[in-house]
Amino acid sequence: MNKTKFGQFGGQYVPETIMNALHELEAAYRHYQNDPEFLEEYGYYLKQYVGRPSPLYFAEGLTKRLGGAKIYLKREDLNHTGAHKINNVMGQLLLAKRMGKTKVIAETGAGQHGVATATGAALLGMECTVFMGEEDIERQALNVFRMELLGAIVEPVNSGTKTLKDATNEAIRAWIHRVEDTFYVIGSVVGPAPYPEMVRDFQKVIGEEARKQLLEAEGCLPDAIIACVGGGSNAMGIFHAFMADEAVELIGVEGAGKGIETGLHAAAIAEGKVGVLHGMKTFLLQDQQGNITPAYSVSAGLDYPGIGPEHAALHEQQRANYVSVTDDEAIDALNALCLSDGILPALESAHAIAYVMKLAPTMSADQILVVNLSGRGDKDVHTIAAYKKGELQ
Amino acid sequence: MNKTKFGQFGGQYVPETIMNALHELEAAYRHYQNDPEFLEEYGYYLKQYVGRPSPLYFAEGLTKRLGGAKIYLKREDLNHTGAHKINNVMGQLLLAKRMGKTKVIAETGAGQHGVATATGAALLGMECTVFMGEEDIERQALNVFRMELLGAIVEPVNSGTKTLKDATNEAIRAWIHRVEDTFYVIGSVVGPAPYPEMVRDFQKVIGEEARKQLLEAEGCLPDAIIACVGGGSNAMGIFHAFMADEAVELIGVEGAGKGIETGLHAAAIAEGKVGVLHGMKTFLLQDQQGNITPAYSVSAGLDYPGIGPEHAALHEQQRANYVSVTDDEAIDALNALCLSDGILPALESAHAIAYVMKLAPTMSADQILVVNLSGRGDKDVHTIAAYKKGELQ
Amino acid sequence: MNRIDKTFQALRAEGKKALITYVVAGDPGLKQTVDLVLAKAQAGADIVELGIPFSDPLADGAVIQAAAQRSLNRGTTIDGVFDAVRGIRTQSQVPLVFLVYYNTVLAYGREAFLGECKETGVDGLIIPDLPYEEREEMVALMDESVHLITLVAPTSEQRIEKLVRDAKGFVYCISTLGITGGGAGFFSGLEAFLAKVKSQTETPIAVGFGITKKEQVKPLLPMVDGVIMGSKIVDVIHQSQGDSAELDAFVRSIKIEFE
Amino acid sequence: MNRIDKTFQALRAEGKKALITYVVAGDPGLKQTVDLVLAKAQAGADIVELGIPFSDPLADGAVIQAAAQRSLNRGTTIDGVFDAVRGIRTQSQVPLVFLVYYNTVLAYGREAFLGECKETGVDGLIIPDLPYEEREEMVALMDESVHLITLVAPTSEQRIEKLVRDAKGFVYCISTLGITGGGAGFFSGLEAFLAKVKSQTETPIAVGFGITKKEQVKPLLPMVDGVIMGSKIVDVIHQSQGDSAELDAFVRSIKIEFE
Ligand SMILES: Cc1ncc(COP(=O)(O)O)c(C=O)c1O
Ligand SMILES: Cc1ncc(COP(=O)(O)O)c(C=O)c1O
Repeated sequence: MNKTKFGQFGGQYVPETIMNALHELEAAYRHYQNDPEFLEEYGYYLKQYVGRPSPLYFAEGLTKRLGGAKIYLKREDLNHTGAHKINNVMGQLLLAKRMGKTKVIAETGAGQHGVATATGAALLGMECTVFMGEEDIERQALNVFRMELLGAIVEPVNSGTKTLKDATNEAIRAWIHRVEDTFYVIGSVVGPAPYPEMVRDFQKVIGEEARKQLLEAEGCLPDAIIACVGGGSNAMGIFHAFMADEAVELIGVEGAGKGIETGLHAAAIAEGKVGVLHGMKTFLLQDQQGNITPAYSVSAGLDYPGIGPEHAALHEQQRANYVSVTDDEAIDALNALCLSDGILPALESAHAIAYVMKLAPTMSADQILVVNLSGRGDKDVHTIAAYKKGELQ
Repeated sequence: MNKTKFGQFGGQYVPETIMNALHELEAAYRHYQNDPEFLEEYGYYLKQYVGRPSPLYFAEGLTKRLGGAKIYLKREDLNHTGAHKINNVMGQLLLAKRMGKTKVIAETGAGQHGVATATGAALLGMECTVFMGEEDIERQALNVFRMELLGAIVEPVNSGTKTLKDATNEAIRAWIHRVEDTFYVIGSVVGPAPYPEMVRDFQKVIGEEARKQLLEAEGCLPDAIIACVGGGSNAMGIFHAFMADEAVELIGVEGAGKGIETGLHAAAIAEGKVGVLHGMKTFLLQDQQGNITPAYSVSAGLDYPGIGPEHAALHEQQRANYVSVTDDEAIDALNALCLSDGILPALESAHAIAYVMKLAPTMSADQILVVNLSGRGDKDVHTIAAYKKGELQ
Repeated sequence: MNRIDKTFQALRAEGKKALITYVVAGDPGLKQTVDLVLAKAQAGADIVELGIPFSDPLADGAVIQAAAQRSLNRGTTIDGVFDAVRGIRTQSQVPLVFLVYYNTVLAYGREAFLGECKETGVDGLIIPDLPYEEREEMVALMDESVHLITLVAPTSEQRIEKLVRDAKGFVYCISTLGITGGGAGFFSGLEAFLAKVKSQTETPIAVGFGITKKEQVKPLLPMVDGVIMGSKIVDVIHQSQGDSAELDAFVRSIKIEFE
Repeated sequence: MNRIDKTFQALRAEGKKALITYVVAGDPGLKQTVDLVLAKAQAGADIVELGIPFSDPLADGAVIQAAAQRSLNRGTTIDGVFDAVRGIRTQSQVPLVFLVYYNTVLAYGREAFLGECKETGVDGLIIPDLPYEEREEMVALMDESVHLITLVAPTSEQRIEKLVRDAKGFVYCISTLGITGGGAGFFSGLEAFLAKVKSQTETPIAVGFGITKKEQVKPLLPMVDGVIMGSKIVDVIHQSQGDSAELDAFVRSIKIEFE
């Protein structure tokens, strides 16, 4: 038996119909994860296509403005398609290809994972369908059009809350239906095993690069690593390489939406209870009856009512620390980073910046923070504009 | 006296009020262009902030689809802010800073140069005003909002054709007015000397990298280099390093808009006559009376009625070859590249791809084309959508 | 032996097959659910599956999703469903099987949930998102009074033997690649699939997912011990706004196929 | 000695200063332009600047840009402007100076343009985008009949000496940092600037750009040989729809300051 859990979290809580597919995936992943030829191919695309390594940029403007710790930004926003999501997609699609699959499906919230999947599928000549909640389709119209240009079919999902959670349900349903020739490309460290582990492995390049780059730039490790947490893939991607460095604090930032006390948030660790959704056991936002309650965040990539099981375990083991920031704080942080360093972060990533804005000033000038700037904010411009006009308040 | 011309082209045809500022700029540029400290600082930002080197990506999908020459794409679309423009902006702003200027102005068409300038100005703590034609403000609303987020003031220009040409007039007028503390950041290889030469020098890193990368990948030089030409900065940026390699054909692609024969185009070399505009002598679209005629292209970054003077000279010397493609061809090429390689190019860059789609199939599999993919197409999504709906036809 | 076992034993003795029908608890209301279950039993349903509505029913198609959503919108709670079971049990001993997602069980507490099942008279649990690999954490807490029903899918292949080895109550054979409500039609190798399952177990087997027309029923009967009808029944209930008489008539029209 | 030189010589002899006014040829129409120039001359304008409309007048502010655009929209051509000059010359020998952008000259052909100037009786050219460094390509083709007027700006500083060395006709001293129409007010070191220019040349000097009120005129007169009024005149013409009488009145109201 393969290990499918992180402590009590994770597992494979899925319908029997797809169990064989999961086992097949697991076997393929175990085979290729150490296969030099596969890793070389993956590395080739990361370098030549995605544009890796991404810089670890010393944010002089923000550092000066906050007047505390030195702040470094891991620039995943510079990746092809504008976020960290493509790292994982390339890994999964190359695996799918080796498994002989010609069709792929994906769920998407902000649209970034959908765009990344559509992109990789176009590149590798695969048929691609992306499930997306109708509300997200509205919020992220730009990304919908991008996916369509890339030849993907965007399937609107109008069940439930019409956001990422429901798009995921629908993608799983579609996978059940087409399991024989279709590869399901999950966009974060969520879902049934082996996805959480596999997605983390396809994202760990972020932390590996950052660790090396910081050692080169500063000759030491950072005091803390900070990343936003939707499902948790960018966070696991940057945490992983520092896991054994116990002195390095790992901080995940959830979306507190309009404030935890309002109930309108996406803070699964802060407010969730252990449960099962989308094939995994983890912390979930849910009511007394076990029904999943809608997550809310101004950022479409964060409003997911769960969190990857490895994060749940890191939280339980207290290896990582999970905090949350509100919409308002994230928007302020987005503005601040635009003005201090000329970088428009994704709203998701702005959550990590927002927490840095609280933390850095309490630290000394010889301390170092590394932030995962998981994506760029071009996709969010309409949301930000609407927010500023108060339409979302 | 410094050399201000390329053959008969270029010069400093500007009002007396700014002649001293041009001389000052020229002196500063001559001083710093070989200053190791300045170049190191510039190199630092290109690497850590812009994300250079950009990959030279072998476009396997497009190559296969076209079935001729091997096609390599120089991925300027992966730069911070999404186009080559930032290379030049960082150079000029670092120069401005050394000259003690605290305010900058810029003109913009597609908004890419405006965004890049707003970005660099935020990073370096400078006050920034961007002049933009009202029509372009409409077409590139996303970029307008980005500039504003970055703290820049976007000045709508409603004179003349309300596009880049008029924004440039207005920027020059503003510069005349504020010449004493303001640096004018020109966005292409146009304007009075020393701008065309200086902007080329701040873009030549594109070709230098591409040359090295191709030698590494293939052990030889390409048969041709292809780049779109608005003002001509991305083209000069990639041409320059190959100038002495006479076997390498240099091809600039102008926007033929709705077709040269319709008069609605931006093909200054194909259809222009020598004249003077924006401080330079060059090929210009103009009527019998010498009035500048509006350029038209679906791509806001190409509809400029002139062309950089160095291109005019390269054309006259027949060192480079200038061709043009229509809106329709560019949109087709954009679609093709999305589907073949999962890359959404800027509409400007799609013009270069469109010409490749004509040229590559006539070549053999051992020949090589290098295309400057000058920017990404996210900014153009609304334009493309409208075009597809026929609103622009 | 609980009610399920006894039912199959009795049917087998008569050479008959079981009609198993589904209803979403609380749609259109819990009071009607009691009446509808009683009506079904009256009309000939041998076993009744009672779906506990869940916000994210990922094994269900549009019909059942919508029914569950309507039920939740009316405020259906788990305790309310148990109360409905109590109501049914005052008038009928028809075997009752919950279709329940695992998070519902976890939220209620596994022991507490099982305790209530036992106390109110629930005979079986179908937990679509608790596959073989994860079931131990439930099975460990269960005794013979409530069966955890095993699901087997066309894609189970080599897993079938392992899955059905300790199957209790009946084996739920999924007839389509897909979710409830079907539409895709039966899996093309259905016959061989059912034969294979049958050959591996003594436990009765029932087939379901995507059976919407009575014409589909008869050809299946020789291969199985029972046939499950879900979405179609939910739809009939919804269209008739929970009218017991209409449901009665529909179930009878199906039941004829079993004679 | 052409008309400009003679005019300044005559004024100097009387201890007087020149009033130089601007008009955009073809706004509201070329026929009116002839009348307006004649009216100005009658009302006391010593020299008249005639602007040839250009699509991209980058040294001009909003008022003159708009006038040029109106004129172009009416179809004004370069030949049309020369015809207007011919019309003026049948009735007046007022010195005429073209304000023309360099591309207009290039499009017409430099020799041809100069030939027409000479033939129709244009006395000077102000080419705002042809600075000292580029003027050789024009100067080489010119003789004494038409002067290429030198512009000097507050920012010219050390360049002044070089610029004015061979100045012909008059030196055009720009009074503001900015474009025509002003609004920014005079450059703060204007007095010193004008004194410096004056000290470097024998050629008459005139000051312009942003002179819009008659109150501004008198204080300037002691420092210069002439005062240029541009946008304000263009505006008066536009507001009165090209009425010669209104222009006459306005020019007279300014001219009083020169007495
Ligand atoms: C830029 C960006 N950052 C973060 C996230 C959140 O996902 P994760 O927590 O898996 O990194 C998303 C999701 O769409 C995203 O687009
Ligand atoms: C992506 C891109 N490519 C090309 C251009 C055209 O400019 P140039 O010819 O100076 O490269 C622009 C101008 O905005 C641009 O944004």
